Amino acid sequence: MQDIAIARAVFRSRGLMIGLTLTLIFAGAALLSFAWTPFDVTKIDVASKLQPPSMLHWFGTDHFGRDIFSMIMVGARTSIAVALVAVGIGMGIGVPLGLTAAARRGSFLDEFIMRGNDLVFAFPSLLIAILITAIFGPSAVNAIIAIGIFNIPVFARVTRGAALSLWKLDYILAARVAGKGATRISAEHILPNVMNLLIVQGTIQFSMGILAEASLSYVGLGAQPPTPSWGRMLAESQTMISLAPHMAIFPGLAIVLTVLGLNLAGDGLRDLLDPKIRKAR
Amino acid sequence: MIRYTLKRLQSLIISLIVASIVIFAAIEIVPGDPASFMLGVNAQPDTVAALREQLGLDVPLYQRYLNWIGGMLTGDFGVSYTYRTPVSDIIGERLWISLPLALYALSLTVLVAFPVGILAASRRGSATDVTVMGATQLGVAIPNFWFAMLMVLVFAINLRWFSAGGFPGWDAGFWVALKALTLPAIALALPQASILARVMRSSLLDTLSEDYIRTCRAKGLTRKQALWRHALRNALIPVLTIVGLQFSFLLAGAIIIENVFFLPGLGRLVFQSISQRDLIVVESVVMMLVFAVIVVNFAVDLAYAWVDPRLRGRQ
Amino acid sequence: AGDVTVGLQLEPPHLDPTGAAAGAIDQVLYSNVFEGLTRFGPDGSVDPGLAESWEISEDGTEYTFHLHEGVTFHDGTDLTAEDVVFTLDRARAEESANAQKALFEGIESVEAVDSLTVKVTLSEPDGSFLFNMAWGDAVIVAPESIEDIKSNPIGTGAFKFSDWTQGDSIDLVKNPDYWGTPAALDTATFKFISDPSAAFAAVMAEDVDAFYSYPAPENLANFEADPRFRVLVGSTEGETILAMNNGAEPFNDPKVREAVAHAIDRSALIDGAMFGYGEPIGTHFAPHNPDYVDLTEQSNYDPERSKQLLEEAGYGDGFTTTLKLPPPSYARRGGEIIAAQLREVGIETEITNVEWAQWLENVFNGKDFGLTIVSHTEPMDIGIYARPDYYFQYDNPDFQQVIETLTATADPEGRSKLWQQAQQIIADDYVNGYLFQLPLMSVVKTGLEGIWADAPTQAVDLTAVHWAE
Amino acid sequence: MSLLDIRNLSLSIHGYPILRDVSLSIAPGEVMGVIGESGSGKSMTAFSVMQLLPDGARVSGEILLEDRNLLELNEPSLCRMRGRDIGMVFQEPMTALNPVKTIGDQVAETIRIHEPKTSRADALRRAQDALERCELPTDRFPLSRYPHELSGGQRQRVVIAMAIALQPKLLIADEPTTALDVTTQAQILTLLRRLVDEDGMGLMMITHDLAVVSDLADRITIMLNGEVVEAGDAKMLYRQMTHPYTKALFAASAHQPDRQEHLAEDTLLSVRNVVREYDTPRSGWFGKHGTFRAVKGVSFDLKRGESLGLVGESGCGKSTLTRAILGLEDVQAGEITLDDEPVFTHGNASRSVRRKMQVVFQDPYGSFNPRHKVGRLVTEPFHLLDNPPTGTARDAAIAEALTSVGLSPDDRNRYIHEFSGGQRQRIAIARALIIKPELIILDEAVSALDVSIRAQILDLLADLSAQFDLSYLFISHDLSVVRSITDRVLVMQAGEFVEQGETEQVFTTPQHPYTQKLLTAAPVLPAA
Ligand SMILES: Nc1ncnc2c1ncn2[C@@H]1O[C@H](COP(=O)(O)OP(=O)(O)OP(=O)(O)O)[C@@H](O)[C@H]1O
Ligand SMILES: Nc1ncnc2c1ncn2[C@@H]1O[C@H](COP(=O)(O)OP(=O)(O)OP(=O)(O)O)[C@@H](O)[C@H]1O
Ligand SMILES: [Mg+2]
Ligand SMILES: [Mg+2]
Repeated sequence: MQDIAIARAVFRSRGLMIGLTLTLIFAGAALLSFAWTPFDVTKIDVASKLQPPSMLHWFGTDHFGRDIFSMIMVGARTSIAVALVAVGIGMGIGVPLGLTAAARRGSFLDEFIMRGNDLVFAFPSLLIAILITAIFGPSAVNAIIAIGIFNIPVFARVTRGAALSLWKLDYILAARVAGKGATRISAEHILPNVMNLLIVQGTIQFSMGILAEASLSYVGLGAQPPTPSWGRMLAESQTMISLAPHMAIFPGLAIVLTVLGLNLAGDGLRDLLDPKIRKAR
Repeated sequence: MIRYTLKRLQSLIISLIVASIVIFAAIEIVPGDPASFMLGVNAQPDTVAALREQLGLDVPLYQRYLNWIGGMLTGDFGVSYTYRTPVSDIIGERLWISLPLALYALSLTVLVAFPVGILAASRRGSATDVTVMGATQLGVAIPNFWFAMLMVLVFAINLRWFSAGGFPGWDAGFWVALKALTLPAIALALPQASILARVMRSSLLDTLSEDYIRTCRAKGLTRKQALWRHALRNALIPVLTIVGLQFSFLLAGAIIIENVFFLPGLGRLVFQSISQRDLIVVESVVMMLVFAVIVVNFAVDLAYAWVDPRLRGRQ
Repeated sequence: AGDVTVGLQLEPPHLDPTGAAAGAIDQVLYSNVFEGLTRFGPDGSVDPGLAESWEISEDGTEYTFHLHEGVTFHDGTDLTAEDVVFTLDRARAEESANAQKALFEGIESVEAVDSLTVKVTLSEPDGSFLFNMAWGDAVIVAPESIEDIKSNPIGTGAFKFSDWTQGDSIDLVKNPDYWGTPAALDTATFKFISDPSAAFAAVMAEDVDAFYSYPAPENLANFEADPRFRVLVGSTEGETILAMNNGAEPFNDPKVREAVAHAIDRSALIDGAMFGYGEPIGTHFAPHNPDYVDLTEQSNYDPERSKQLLEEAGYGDGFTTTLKLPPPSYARRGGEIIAAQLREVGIETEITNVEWAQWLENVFNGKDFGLTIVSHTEPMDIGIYARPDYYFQYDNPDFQQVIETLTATADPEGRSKLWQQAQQIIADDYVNGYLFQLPLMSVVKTGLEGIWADAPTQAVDLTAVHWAE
Repeated sequence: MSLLDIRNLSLSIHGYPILRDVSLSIAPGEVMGVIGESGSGKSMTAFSVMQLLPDGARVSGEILLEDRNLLELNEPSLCRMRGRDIGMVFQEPMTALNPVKTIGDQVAETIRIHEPKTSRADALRRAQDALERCELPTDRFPLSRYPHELSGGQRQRVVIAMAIALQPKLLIADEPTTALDVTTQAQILTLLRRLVDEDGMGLMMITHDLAVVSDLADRITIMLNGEVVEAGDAKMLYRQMTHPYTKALFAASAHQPDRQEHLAEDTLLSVRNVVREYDTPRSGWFGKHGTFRAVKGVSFDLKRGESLGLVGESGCGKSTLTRAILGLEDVQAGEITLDDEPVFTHGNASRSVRRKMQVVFQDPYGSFNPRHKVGRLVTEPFHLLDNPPTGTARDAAIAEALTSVGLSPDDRNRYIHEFSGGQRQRIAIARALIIKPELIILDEAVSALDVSIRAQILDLLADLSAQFDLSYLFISHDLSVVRSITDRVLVMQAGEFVEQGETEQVFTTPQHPYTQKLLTAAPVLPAA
């Protein structure tokens, strides 16, 4: 019953539909690229460089004659992997921190966690990402760590905020009367009820992770060649923008559409999952 | 109010101290001996020793930290290892580009976002609202460096309205300098304005659904009057937080845009210094940017109190 | 009449050409602001400069220079023989910071004969003394302006220094009191743009009227097709090589090195990385040099042979190595292409993009690399192969012997033979992969005449630059 | 001639009918009480008059204010009418004022909106008059106060001052006292009555509590499901109710559950000199925090089988004491024992004691985790058992608990949002019953319910107490409820007990002035 209602709401919300479709397209392309791409993305064929889009090369070729469509497919893999793991790090560490802070609200630990969060927020994220990759060398792994670190306080804060309002509810009191401890309550009652919010936030952080990965790759600090990545494709296209505009346009569009898709999906999910908004309709 | 300010000030100072310790640790302790790190593995021992002395590495750790902090408090940031000039001079010079750029971009952001957000909120659900919000979704999704590239292609290369990059200096005249910052500021402002417009809209919608708006309407205020006289000021509270975050982002986050437009600003300075392993500069710039963020947050906190009287009274 | 803005990749650290090695200083100031007793012409010839004539003593150790009359420094003071004495004494002094002190080593004494005549005495004859005096490091400076020459350079040239916006540009203005043919331009601005895409945008937007040593070859076709621009392609001294770590497995095996050499398709590389600009080389020597031997056939593209060699060397299944790439696009792009070509014969590479500082630290000093790509821009530098501790660690006593003999040999014919012999040895040993000679590419606006195409020295001489009517 | 005349008003929102053929009229100087259960359309009627309906609302019929049909006015005319001709007061005083503007400005705004030529000073002076009429003297409540510096009752006065500043012909008050304490409620009601008398306004007084309007209203309209079911003169209506719903409403309001008296002498719960303090927030990182004493050394005994009431105004410490008894928080001094066993020892609550106690909370919506099914919700207290029943034993326990509160065993597979407020409260009781406790603490357990549902729950409680030999600690601010269900009562004020004794005795002959004040303030239904 409820599931059908939700499914209906999903279909009714145009933004969510568009968002999910775009996200699925790119996720699908990324998965498909493991098995098949129209061309081998590492194969260099200088003779057919800088070809405009054609029936053979749908998005044209780059300055090494590689097929841009294939590179975008494999690039999706890189972007999604980096952003996904970074979100995973943020959630994996941030959510427990937020739950703990909320469970021991007002305590020294809470204060400590929240001040620590503020502190991380005070550091300019892109700069620190550049610093990390500069000290430890540019690579996808370091990009993940750099992006992941800044996801931690975001999730900690969202979790704590939502958990705090849950802790005020009577059913938490009822669970305490039933003799359940803070950890058990956090796992059994708080976490499932903040999950909606975390999914929404996760989607948004995911899209921001994709942008961050693109930025880092653009300055050469992300995934290293020959692994294709959208940001580096843009960097490489820059001097050829008037020679072969397709080199700049397609990877750029890939980023825009993926981020757009995720954001639309995130917003749509929020509208769908947030009871306050749902009630107001 | 004074009490509130003092309390904020106290946490400002603590944040600064902790931040400085973290930065000091990350840059001076983590990579091992900074001097050998900066000079590379094959450096002559006497060169390393000389640099160690120049960097004041021959004293205990805490002493070094105190020296560093003390120096910064008196405006002495040390001497750059590559440029051999005082770091404060370099930063001062770069700041004259980064700061105006950040302020310019922030002004554009606010000037665009506020009207757009207010328009969308006051016509919630209308075609205008849907269009504007769709456009902001797009704005958020566009990587600013890509947008910058496209703008250079159109406005500098094809139309030749603007120069493609570089900064002639403020000596060249205010308008000339401002013109050189225009494309970068727009590139920076686009995603930020989109974000801010969305925040503005949703914050206004939240306040518009508050009970006191209903009270106002019952008093005989029109929808518009209620929005302008009552909702707007209350809606500003979350908006201010975002504006504060955005300013710090714009100050530090212009790294990539500075690269695209070839602006000799702070971001590029850090980028260069990192690749040249000029740790003294990196350390000082990072500290300065963090300082800026913390001070801006402080200012935002004070602005809260200005907007929201509930905070003034609280002890 | 007119103004010109010239784009350059690198910004000078300061403005004293006699005080640092940085080529960027000479690019901006040589011949424009500062002049020497002699000067280079666009083809590399040595012409009279501040000295309108000179006599050389019979034994070739005494040079008497006659200075032009009425030459003034930009601060209004006259150029006298005393200034020349000061300049040369300062350059060869013990505590001199001159980057090319070797140029002055042969000078025994310098004296002013009268206010416009200077006599230089050498310890022994030196056929290249006039050549040496044409270098940017030998320009004449005045004692009264030496104090802040680094920020306010005062010379005798056709242009006066006017302003430096650090991080952006340097402005020169025409010197109305110039002693020689006055500059055709009223002002000249050097704009520093290191990023290739920014350079492209600046040229296309006509922010600059010329870009000297343009960093992105892919745009040249664009510019050539555009009637607004002209492209000048000249020669440099840069041999671009795929350096191999001869001191470590597996590149200590000549068979492996030979295999690598045959795996590289130079024409695809030049086409892909340099968009067709650049002359293939088969050894470490500039092709425009008369002593150059074309050995490219010896390391022709032959992947089958390459695989066979690997088989023989015991690497039938291939191997994995590192490929470290410094920032210039010839290295970054060339690296990707070479990685793909090596993969064809079974050699896997892990590409690491490094900054120059890291390259110097890890590769050049630390010798921690398998492969790297770099352009050796010093003229006639094949001698580096005689240094076993040099980063690619080639250690061949025969070769070292050849270089030793070369230093001791004076007669041109004998030297020529030895140069050729040296080229052959390193080609036979496949020390490195020899890729191509780096070209000098400049873009100028149509109608702007007089920019040099080749680079006999690091200079953007604007004295003859003018706008066509 | 009537001031307001609503004729055949029908309203639908997004096609969903809300009001059907509502007709009512108010004469000048008359107080019209509009009564009905939650969701019956009272507020929508009021908003229809103000023409402040939500998006998607469609109205038909006529709303005549004097002679003008409000439904035919355009928006600018409506704006001129709102605030000048009709004033309105809302239920929730805490959020009805703009937090960032002073009360003076907010009251003056009513004046300046409608009389734009008035100078600010003039408007403020008139605002001051309005506030003084609403018993907010300027010397104690200067115009420069912000809303957060006032209590709920004071804020409600500001809202009223705003509404009457221009002496409108009609005032609509939508549950203006529901969120307030009984004593404050009484004051606000008196104030409203006085203003009506002074200005000759019409007042439309909306409430769900019959008793509230009993002294105030001249006429009464009773609504059910968007329809008017009965209307008429107040006194007449109380005497001769015609519609069955009205009768049911009256019966439920005055409902007395059937209870047998238990006269055990054995003490179950004993509270001795309990003190509970809270830390007030520190000022800054190093600042000292103060302490706030919420419960100031209270003592009482609860006998086995007894139903003990605890009354007091909001914030007097009732819930705090409850949490201490439940062993959820330690106390700073004193001792709490159940069956002679302390509930809290060495920083830990005793499981064996907790097994004998359960609780039912006020909010039927916030008491359950929305993600769990009823079966899982009601078995949560099994966590206290060392060997909780599993399999069929567990199923049987669930079935028994659900049946005993009047639900079906099959309901265990449903989610909580599928139940009404009253049903949810039954589930909460089932959850309390499932481990067969001896004491159930009911913290405002019926306060959020409509009267008819409340009556059912009270009956259920009386029933269960007899059936399972339960003791209750019944906490409420509603005196009539406490009176109907308890044997003994404790009266609490600011963390202390000011009076305790047999319920009837306390209610008929209160000793302490505070108790007396509470009792006089509490609205009572006239005997039918
Ligand atoms: N904005 C709205 N959109 C749609 N339906 C609404 C809206 N507001 C109220 N309703 C519905 O209108 C009906 C009447 O609501 P109304 O607020 O008038 O009830 P009420 O009698 O005032 O109840 P209460 O005592 O709880 O305030 C309810 O069924 C409610 O769900
Ligand atoms: N966690 C807490 N920290 C600080 N003070 C608190 C806390 N909980 C309650 N108080 C204060 O203790 C006093 C008593 O609160 P309590 O909730 O027990 O009142 P109550 O009688 O239950 O009121 P209500 O009828 O509104 O539920 C109040 O003044 C309240 O502000
Ligand atoms: Mg209502
Ligand atoms: Mg309570």
